[in-house]
Amino acid sequence: MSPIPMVPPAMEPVYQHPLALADVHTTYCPGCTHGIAHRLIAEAIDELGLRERAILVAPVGCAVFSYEYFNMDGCEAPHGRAPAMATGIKRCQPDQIVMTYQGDGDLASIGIGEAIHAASRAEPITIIFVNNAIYGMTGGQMAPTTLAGQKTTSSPAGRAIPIPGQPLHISELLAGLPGSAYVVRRSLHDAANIRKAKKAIVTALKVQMAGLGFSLVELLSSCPTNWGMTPPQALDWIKTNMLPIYPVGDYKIVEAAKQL
Amino acid sequence: MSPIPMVPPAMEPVYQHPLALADVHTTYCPGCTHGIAHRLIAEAIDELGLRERAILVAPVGCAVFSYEYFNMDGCEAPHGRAPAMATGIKRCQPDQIVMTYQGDGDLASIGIGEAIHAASRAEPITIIFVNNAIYGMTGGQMAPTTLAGQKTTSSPAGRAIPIPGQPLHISELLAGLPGSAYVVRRSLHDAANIRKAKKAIVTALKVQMAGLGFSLVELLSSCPTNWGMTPPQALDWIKTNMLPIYPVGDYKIVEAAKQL
Amino acid sequence: MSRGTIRIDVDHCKGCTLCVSACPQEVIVINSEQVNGHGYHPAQLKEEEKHCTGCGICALFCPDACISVYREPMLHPAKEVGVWHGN
Amino acid sequence: MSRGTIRIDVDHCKGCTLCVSACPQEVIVINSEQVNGHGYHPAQLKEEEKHCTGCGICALFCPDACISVYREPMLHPAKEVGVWHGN
Amino acid sequence: MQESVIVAGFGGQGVLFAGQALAYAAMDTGYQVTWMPSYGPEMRGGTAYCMVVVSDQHIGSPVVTQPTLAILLNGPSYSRFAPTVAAGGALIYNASLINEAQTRDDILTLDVPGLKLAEVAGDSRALNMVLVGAALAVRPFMTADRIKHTLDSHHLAKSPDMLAINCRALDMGAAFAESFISSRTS
Amino acid sequence: MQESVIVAGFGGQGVLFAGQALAYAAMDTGYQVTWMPSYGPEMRGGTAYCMVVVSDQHIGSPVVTQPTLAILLNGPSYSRFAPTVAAGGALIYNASLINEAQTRDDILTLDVPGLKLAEVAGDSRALNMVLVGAALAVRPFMTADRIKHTLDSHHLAKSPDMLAINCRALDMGAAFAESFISSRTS
Amino acid sequence: MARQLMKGNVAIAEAALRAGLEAYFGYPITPQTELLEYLAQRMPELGRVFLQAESEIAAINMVYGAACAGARTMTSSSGPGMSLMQEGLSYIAGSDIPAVVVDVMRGGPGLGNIQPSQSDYFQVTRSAGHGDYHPIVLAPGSVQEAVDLTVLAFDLADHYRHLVILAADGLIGQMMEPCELPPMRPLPSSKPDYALTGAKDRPARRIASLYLKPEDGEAHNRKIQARLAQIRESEQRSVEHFTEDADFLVIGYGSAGRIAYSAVEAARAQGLRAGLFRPISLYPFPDIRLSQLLAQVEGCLVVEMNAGQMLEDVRLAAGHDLPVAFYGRMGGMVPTTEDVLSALKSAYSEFVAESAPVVGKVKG
Amino acid sequence: MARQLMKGNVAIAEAALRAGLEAYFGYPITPQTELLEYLAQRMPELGRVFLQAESEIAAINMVYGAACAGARTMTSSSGPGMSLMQEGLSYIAGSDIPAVVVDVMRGGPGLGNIQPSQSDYFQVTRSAGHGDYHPIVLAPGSVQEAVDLTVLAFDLADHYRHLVILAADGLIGQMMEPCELPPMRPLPSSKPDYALTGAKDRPARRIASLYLKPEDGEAHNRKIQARLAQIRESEQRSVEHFTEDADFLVIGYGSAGRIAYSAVEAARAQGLRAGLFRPISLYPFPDIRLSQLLAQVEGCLVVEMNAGQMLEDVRLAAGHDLPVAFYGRMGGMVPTTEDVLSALKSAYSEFVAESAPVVGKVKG
Ligand SMILES: Cc1ncc(C[n+]2csc(CCOP(=O)(O)OP(=O)(O)O)c2C)c(N)n1
Ligand SMILES: Cc1ncc(C[n+]2csc(CCOP(=O)(O)OP(=O)(O)O)c2C)c(N)n1
Ligand code: SF4
Ligand code: SF4
Ligand code: SF4
Ligand code: SF4
Ligand code: SF4
Ligand code: SF4
Ligand SMILES: [Mg+2]
Ligand SMILES: [Mg+2]
Repeated sequence: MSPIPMVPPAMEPVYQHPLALADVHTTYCPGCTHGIAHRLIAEAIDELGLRERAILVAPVGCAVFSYEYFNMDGCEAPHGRAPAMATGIKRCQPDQIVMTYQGDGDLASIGIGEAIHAASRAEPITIIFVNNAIYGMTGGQMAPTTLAGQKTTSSPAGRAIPIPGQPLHISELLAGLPGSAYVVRRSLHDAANIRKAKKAIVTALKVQMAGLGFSLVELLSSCPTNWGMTPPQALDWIKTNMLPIYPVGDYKIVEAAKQL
Repeated sequence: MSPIPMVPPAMEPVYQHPLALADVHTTYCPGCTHGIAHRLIAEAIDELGLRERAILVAPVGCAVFSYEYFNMDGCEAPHGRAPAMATGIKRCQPDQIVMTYQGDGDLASIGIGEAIHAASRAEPITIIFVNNAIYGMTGGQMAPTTLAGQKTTSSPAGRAIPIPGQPLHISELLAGLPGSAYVVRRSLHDAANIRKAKKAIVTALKVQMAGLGFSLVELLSSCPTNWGMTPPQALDWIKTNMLPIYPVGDYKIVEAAKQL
Repeated sequence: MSRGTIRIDVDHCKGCTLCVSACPQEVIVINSEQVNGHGYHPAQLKEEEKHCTGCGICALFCPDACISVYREPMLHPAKEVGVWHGN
Repeated sequence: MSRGTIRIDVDHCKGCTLCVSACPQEVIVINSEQVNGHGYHPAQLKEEEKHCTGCGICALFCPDACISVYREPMLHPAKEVGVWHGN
Repeated sequence: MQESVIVAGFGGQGVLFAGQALAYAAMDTGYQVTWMPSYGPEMRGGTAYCMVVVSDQHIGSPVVTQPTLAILLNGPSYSRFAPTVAAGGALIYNASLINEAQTRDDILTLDVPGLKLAEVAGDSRALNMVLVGAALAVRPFMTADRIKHTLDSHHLAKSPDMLAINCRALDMGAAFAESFISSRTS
Repeated sequence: MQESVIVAGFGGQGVLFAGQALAYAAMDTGYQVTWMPSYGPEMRGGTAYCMVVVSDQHIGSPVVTQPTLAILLNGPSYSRFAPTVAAGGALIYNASLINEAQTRDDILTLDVPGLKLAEVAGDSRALNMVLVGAALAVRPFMTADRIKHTLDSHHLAKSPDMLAINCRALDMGAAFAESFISSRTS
Repeated sequence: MARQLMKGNVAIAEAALRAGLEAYFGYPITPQTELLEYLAQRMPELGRVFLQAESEIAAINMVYGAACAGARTMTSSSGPGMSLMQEGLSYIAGSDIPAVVVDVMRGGPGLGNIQPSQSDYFQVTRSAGHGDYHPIVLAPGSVQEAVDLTVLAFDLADHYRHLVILAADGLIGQMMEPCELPPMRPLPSSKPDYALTGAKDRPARRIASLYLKPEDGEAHNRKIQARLAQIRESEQRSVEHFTEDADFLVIGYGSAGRIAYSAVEAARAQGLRAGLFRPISLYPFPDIRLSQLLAQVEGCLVVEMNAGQMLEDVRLAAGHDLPVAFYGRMGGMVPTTEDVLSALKSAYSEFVAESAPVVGKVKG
Repeated sequence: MARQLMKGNVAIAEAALRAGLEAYFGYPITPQTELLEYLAQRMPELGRVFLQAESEIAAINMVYGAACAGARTMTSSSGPGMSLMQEGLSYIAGSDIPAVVVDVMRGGPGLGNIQPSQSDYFQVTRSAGHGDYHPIVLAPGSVQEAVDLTVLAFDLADHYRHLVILAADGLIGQMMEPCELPPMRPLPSSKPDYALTGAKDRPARRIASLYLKPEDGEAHNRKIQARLAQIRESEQRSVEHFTEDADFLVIGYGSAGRIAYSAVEAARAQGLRAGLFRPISLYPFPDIRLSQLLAQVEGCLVVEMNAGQMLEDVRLAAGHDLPVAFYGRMGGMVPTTEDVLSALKSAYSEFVAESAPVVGKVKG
């Protein structure tokens, strides 16, 4: 831990760096909400006491190093294949908590097959799906989740509809599969939504702990760098542009999960 | 053409071998409804006068040779990749009619990603999806569409639910995507359903001709060989076992397609 | 009921019996005496019965498209099945 | 309203301003004089103002988890944000 | 000693099984042996076959292109394999399904009324064993008794009944072949 | 003649552009030239840099490990690249952001009050050109005029205004460096 | 244990089980499907993990995950499926963890056919994905060898924490031959020290193949290359026959090697002093022993079921001076003993000075 | 046309356009992404087909489809993406249709990193998927060469109806250099005779790689091998410098080759009679000319940005007698001129009899 100044003796800590979060400098751009997503995951892991049972599968994407960013076991999948890798881990260690962390390029584009099949198999893993409507890592190309008209480096004139098609709605798609137990969309653009996002992550992990099946939390996330905005502007953009297309909500909560 | 005995002069032909169907001996097992699906496609092509504009992308599966079975241009995709190949063809020749013919292993298992993305892109191609709840070609292994409890060579104790998961419902899944214009399920188990299947194929092709987007006709089909039944028993099995799980119906017909 | 008949391309027939079980007139049988070039016993119309109506159901089922259907001319030619490839 | 304060791990702070714009009391600023080891101007609490309520909103937003929040003891400790990692 | 055998017929005729019976028996006899099936889509609706090589020496390829012994159960396999039998080899075929005129005089040809004999033995499915019995009478690299013993000891027959029927079928095939041979040599 | 240049700083400081201006000018001059950026996730939030090799001969690797000229715009790039400057080379840095004590005496070091000069030139964004101007004064393998001409002829500046500002910035940097040199040599 | 008549695919599956296979993931493809089908039955019986993946890509990544979890794990495939696994193979190799992959080769390129072939020698020995590495590759020439090498594959994989490919072909996979199985090993009671099992009472562990800085990437590659150097030194394996007095060498692996054996036997019977060298490890290629043998003979013949791939390794071992002939069949064609014998005889008479046939003595 | 300062990736994209690229399908991956991004802008402007695929697998199969439709088509990628394309590449090769693939190589194995590397030499030259074939592989050593070879790639692809891979690396892809672009070619007015365009007024056409019978599979493979033999005969390409009087040869391609040039230049300046051989075609490897040169020198040094892959081709050409030294950097490390020079000098002094430096004359 880097030295943190002394606490005024008269006060009690109400929030500190989560234990499950490694104390390292991340490669994320300033204000990128990948960082918020990480923090929420770590808080959830701490809260549920899962740090010593958890195994994270990192994606290829800006979160490629995320296996370094948590104080827990981790590994890294080829682009899009995290759900398959997580399946291999979970089947061999059914008592451990296996999570993937995936971007929208990773999960919705190249890895949609693995995601669908993991959900369809009711694979008891938890996916944190970070939807920032763009390929962050490679410099801002179009993702399947890119909005209509959105300019990216590979859709310089703005994403045309129907070619190359409407944005892909992952939560809606996976919620439709009988194997999914908990599929919700949350957003990281304001305090209330961040709190709800955290809660959803906790619930998703509980769903896995209870062996109810596949769980996924989609997080609307920012990419100030490739959107060409300041971090606060980027949060606004989520609210103004992404929320109407990707409404937050509970897309699938099986009965047993409601009790958790 | 192999010699066909003379027609009694007093009668008129009401049904003859479709022009678009090649006059060759197919590799299909006796009574396999892949053959019926082929015939219906050929009839539809003939009816719409598309033989000289059509390009078929064959799958890897029992229909691997289907590019030989039609009197039209054809090619063959790697296992599951027919929608990508069809996309390549269609984008280069938007005026031609591009179809894929795919089994359930091909489309629902290894190729689900390509199918979803083609649908999501509103790719104006037509997929004939032959669902026989099994991998025919390789000798009867479990497919994503295999029914709960169904014994296959790779689920010898019967397909267990939830592991490896519920059958995957392709029409329902693809109908949910905004890019799909026409997605219906039909069956090949009796006369009425065969007639409806043919009609659906005609409509799907019309949807493509009208440039309305992605179209798919799912056909419930038999595999007497790997189901271990006589061909008539296999038709019964479709009716008794598949229909309740895979109801025939119109899963998506966009407004413009209803006019066709 | 109009009279009809069918012709079976015995070379391509695989003896699958789908036409046999589908024919409402029950006028198709498998000829277990005959073996075609692919080793199958082909289907055959029990010609002598003359009960074929030319309804075309058999052709609708035939996976190998080896049945042609013929019918006595009518005022309103029926078109339930397939395209008309005559003349 | 209770009194609180925050501590910012300036080393890990990337100066993204999310805490600045989130703080309801508007008591966080970017210190454009200071540059940390990674080249960023870190955020800093305007200590002199003493208006921090310890509400934790800033920590909720911080993508780099570099804000610790402290509050005067209360009867019912609020737990809106995160886990309690004290003692 | 090397015997290269092809057993071929329709999928349901038990040709793979007949080949395996030969292979097991050869192993039990102490021979080197390989059994190689046709596999993949080729089987579908067409001809299934297997190739068995039995030798007292190392076996190179298990693929048989010129069988010294062909046991053919249906027409398509006859058309395909009859011309490939090695000169001096033997061709045993199921006359119940195959009625072709044999023209080669460099091989021994034996048409066995397989179905009829199998039915007499007790089950038409024992057709394969009738032909194996006949084949071993003509090419006696193993005895029919060895096959019987093998079927028993490796539990290859589905039931004691089927075992008995198979044994009878082997004998009937052998008897048929022997009468043919004696008729020929006499 | 071979000059191996590194230009480094934050993403927004125009370091890639500064390198390209050098490269275009070198091409126009008739030199061989390569320009190589840092690329990929390394850029993210960290240091962006590019490497320019200018030579009158074939250029082997465009990767510069020991720059003869380093133009460094921020602290992290200073920590990273200052120690790599080749002996006898020059290190030009932006004193507005970097305040480290320079310890090497085998290279020429010049701390330029980049931001201040750029603001004087008309736009803080012209910081990069201030440093380029200073650098070329110290390592005169090309003239600042050539850069100006290049910015113009290849339409590298966004507007006539920016062009003018950039030209002024180049001059201010050069003037600053020259006064430094003369102060040193005198 | 008594000899059993077993199909190669099934024998490999059963041998893997007995060697301690804990988790199998696979996707059907001819001619290896029986392997998957057999394990579909047996693994659940033993309470072990069997899962039919949705594709070969998923299968290899499930294997990757299982290997990260410290399990003895395996997949199997053939040509097109192996191609799809290339990325995953490279990641596994880049992560320094053990895994076993069975490749039952068939005719290519493209969909090709399902007949036996060795056309993927280059793919398995040279690249197996992008990046600088080689898997260990073992090539069985009989069902018995397939059994033995399967066990060895797991042991080598664990010992070196390296990827091992069992490179069989449709012939080995499909044929039945008598074989003896190894005893059933008990499963290990503890996990290896790299396994991701949850960071309980120990620091967190990470498995990845990412080395963003080229210096780190190079250091990691050096580690891999050092391991490969040790493998080249310690794990060369081959079998030879009739080589003692041979003046001509036939070289073939796997099915081609077993067919070549019969040809060499026949050549000996005809008085030709031919010998057989059959590489068992394709990587490391057994060039130490081969070079010795090549120094002794006047020429050699490489036999493969492809257009000449191992041929390159032999030519590397042979240098410029020794004549190297090649006999290859492609696209699923299997050479007969006679084919190889006649290639042998013509090369022999061309290369061997004293090539007038002498009646020699056959010995094994 | 005036010289322009262009990034390799962009230059390749523009050159492809001008060579008549009708349809591009790709997926982002560093260090080739600018190629895709540039075409995202330019192709629609020209009314041509640009589509970002959902994966490299989809991209290569879209290319496969476009090639079947008779279009000049291309994709581009790097290590992990190339691995994913292996199956599609093999299908394209098995179907005898033309396509161009640009591989901008980076450090491996696994995710590795995005720095320049040549670690996929084996993958592109030896396997490129399963089955018996080789793509034509061209390796540019500068942005200008990247432009020129892109045009050549399309021409060779069309001429031979064969797959062509332009094997660049991160250095070529990312660097800007002055270059001259070719003129814009008009697009062909008619489709090639294999193109699937609808069976109008002609018999139906079929494109596939399936040859179920091994005899057919072999016949098809023989056709491919015959084509490859012709390619080996006609399409060997290389560049050489200072070779006339060289007694020592440095051999390197692409970026390593350009760096080696500077080292050889420096060695000459120091009086060493070193020469440079830079293969342009990696397949066919230019062994005809190389063998001649190797016969003339006393030793050679292979320089690669990998663990020694082309090294095998050189050793094949060199035989046993000529000493072959190797200098390689891995995992994304780029050698400096000094690195190569010192490797050169130590090999030179070891191998070349008369190695006391004589002051020689530098010439290009
Ligand atoms: C097989 C493969 N293809 C492409 C890449 C290049 N790549 C790295 S990250 C990425 C996209 C990341 O986007 P996303 O998943 O949305 O994550 P983000 O960076 O936006 O968080 C791509 C295409 C790769 N590493 N591997
Ligand atoms: C990449 C790849 N994996 C596996 C195979 C083997 N294979 C051929 S067909 C098939 C499944 C076919 O099943 P389906 O698509 O349902 O078609 P069906 O035969 O039932 O009509 C498989 C797995 C292959 N050819 N290529
Ligand atoms: S590029 Fe975008 S998604 Fe990636 S770290 Fe930066 S801001 Fe976040
Ligand atoms: S295996 Fe099944 S699906 Fe395939 S042709 Fe035979 S019956 Fe039809
Ligand atoms: S046409 Fe109708 S009545 Fe005649 S044979 Fe066919 S099914 Fe029977
Ligand atoms: S349906 Fe067709 S193939 Fe089947 S028996 Fe009747 S005519 Fe023959
Ligand atoms: S705790 Fe609340 S009041 Fe205090 S600095 Fe943070 S956001 Fe502002
Ligand atoms: S939110 Fe965190 S990283 Fe951003 S400025 Fe505030 S303290 Fe720094
Ligand atoms: Mg993203
Ligand atoms: Mg199927």
